[in-house]
Amino acid sequence: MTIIIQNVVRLIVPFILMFGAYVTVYGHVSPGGGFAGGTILAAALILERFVGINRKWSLNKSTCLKGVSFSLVGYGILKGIAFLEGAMHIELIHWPLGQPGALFSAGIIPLLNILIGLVVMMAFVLLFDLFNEDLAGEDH
Amino acid sequence: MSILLDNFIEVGSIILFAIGFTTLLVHNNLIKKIIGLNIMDTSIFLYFISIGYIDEAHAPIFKEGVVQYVNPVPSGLMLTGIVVAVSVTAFALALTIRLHSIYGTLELDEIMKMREENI
Amino acid sequence: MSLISVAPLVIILLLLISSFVLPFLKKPIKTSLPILGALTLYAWIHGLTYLGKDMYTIQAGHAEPPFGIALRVSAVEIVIGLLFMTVTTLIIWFSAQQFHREVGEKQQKTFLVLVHLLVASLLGIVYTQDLFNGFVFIEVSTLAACGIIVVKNKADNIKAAVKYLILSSLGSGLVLMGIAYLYALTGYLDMNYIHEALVPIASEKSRMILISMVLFMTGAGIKSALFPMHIWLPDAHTAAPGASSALLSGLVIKAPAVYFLKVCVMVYGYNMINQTAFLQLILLFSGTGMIVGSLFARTQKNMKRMIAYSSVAQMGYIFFGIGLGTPAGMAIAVYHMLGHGVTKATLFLVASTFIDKLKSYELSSLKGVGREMPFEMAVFTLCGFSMVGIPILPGFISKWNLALATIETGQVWLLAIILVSSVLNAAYYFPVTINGFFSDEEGLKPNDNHVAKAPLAVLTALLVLLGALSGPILKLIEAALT
Amino acid sequence: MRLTVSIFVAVCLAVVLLVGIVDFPEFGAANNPAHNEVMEKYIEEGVKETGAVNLVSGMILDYRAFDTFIESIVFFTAVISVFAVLKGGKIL
Repeated sequence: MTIIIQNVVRLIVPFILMFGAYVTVYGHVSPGGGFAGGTILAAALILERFVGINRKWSLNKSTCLKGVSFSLVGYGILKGIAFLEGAMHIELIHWPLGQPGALFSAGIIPLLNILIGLVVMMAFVLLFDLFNEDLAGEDH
Repeated sequence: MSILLDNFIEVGSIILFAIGFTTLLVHNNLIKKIIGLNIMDTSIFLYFISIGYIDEAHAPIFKEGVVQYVNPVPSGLMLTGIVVAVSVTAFALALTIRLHSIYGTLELDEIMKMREENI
Repeated sequence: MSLISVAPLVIILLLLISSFVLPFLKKPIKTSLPILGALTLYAWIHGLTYLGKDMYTIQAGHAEPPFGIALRVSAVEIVIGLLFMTVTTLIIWFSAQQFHREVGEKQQKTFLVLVHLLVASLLGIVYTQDLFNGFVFIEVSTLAACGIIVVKNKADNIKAAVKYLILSSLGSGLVLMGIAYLYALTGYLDMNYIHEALVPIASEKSRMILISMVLFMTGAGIKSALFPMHIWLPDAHTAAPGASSALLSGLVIKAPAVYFLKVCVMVYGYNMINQTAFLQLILLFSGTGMIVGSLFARTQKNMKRMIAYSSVAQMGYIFFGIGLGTPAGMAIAVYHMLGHGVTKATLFLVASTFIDKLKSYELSSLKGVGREMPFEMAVFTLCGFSMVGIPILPGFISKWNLALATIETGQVWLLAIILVSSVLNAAYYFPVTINGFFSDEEGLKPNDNHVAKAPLAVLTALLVLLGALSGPILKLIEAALT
Repeated sequence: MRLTVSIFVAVCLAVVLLVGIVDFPEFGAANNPAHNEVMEKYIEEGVKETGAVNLVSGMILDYRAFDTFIESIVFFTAVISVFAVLKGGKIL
């Protein structure tokens, strides 16, 4: 890739990441949510990979798989408790709902949105890496 | 006849569904099959979301003073549907990559004809 | 609600959560097998406590239906859930001892993760009361089933998986379209509420309802290998490793059939399905499947392929029971799923043992094998007897009751199909047994004698038990379906 | 030949699905059967019960959370299955 593209991408990727984070974190007060935000985050990271920028902190496959799994474990435990509470008609943990419209409101919904965002982002990046590696291996 | 024009989104999505279904069944190229699959899925999403539409209603984001909102249920369900379609597409593409690296072609009828020994 | 009553939800959640952790363990089988065993025990405790009691719902989350999602627990779900848990545990126990031959040591981890996901999703399909939730579970099960087919990673497996994936995506598209039609008509997704909303408008909107029925039938039929849509099944079952084919044939193709049965009974209800030509369509497809599947099986040379085509014929029996449109017919469909699930899983495990020991796929290589491996051949024979319909075994019970239910509906000529199919079953299972035990030819010698016998023995015991307890089981299921 | 077959199949399927069109609810009408008490509860009590202003977010993460949980598992299943295909069945 030419240096122009690389520099432009270097410049805009942080903004895309910030936008993705915004969409994820504000999923309960504005249009968006974990799935949309995670896709935007993944798009930014895949864009970097496309133009051949290797940052030190860029996610490798093992980190991605760990991220996906442990986000899902967290999600499963958080929501599993809620499911069981509903099924057994008891209340174990009370999550404060807060003022509707504020960032810290709506109980665990923002937390779940962040976890879903992480799952979606890392799963997409992982899929891209796997495909990319396999296709690159075929050419040589 | 007028119902065909009034419900034009449903009619359009059913036609798209038929196109996708046929692409999936009749084409031999795997990539074209996957495209057909996606057309079919998208047409169902379109159909589902058109069920939830209400004329002159607002998007389902709570705002003071708004009375009529669009039905949020189809939107939520189709979010799930889209994720499922993406995952199936990813897996189908992975299989396509493997098939291409084994057989060197994407035409399904040629692949089915080839015996494993001949490779 | 006690901790026992919510067992189905807990089992599904624990299976899913454990599958996220398995990829990071050194010896996943040492964790997976105890988890599966413990959960099976839990399922049995729940089943024995609630079998015969009234049906109840478990709501996942604080909102009750129609606002939230609920799992439905009645005799049908309990028995099918027990079948799934028990057979999976036994299959994993069996294959744990020969992973290095069948799947490969390195692929073991992937295989176990996918099995956990698969079983959880199958249980979800069976238990759920929400149409859309069932669809999502069906998608997970499709992806996981494709995963366990390709885990061996040979060219044949990839080919079979592509065929399966494309056809079953088509099927899920059709199911989703059916859900969309029903949602447009009623505005609910919970099965009971859809039924209540459909009854008043049944005659007014009959066309749309009939189309949705056909969409559900085609979609579930593709996934359950109903006859003209079965073309993916023989390839997939033959190419997959032994444990995977046992899972696929014993469990995976049953779950969409249960979903379809629940849609028929709970969403449309007996009145509505009996008023349309829809049942005749199912009877036509399943009747053809029963005969043609057996005919195809008769001509096969490959052991696994023969058993796979036999599955096509047996799925015909299940859909035939649904197609009768009476509680008795539906109950026999469920009972046949139990019998066939256990039998087919055992047959595939035994067949994979033969293939492994004799290093040959051919049916002809089984000649004289009964003298070298008497236990395996005896298990194979017993399962074959059950398929053919020798009394006391489950196969006989379901055929007998199917015939009775057919006479009850007044379509006596359909008996001919059951008879012809049984004779054809005998025509391809008996020669294997006779050759195995009584052939004078010296067969291939097995290369070593180490086989996991205990799981096979448990499966066979289950099979005999199912036949012996058929009366109460059928009564329980029928009571739940009326 | 292939073109003829494909057009024929497409037309047949579209006609079969469109036979039901006379039964379709009117597009965009507020009194369609799909807009029933379920939707009203989500809209009227959603903000109060879940605290989320985005009603869709509130619905999928609270009322129908079981669906959404399984939905994120679809991703995990796809990732593991892709490992099975492309990495010869080995994870990492």
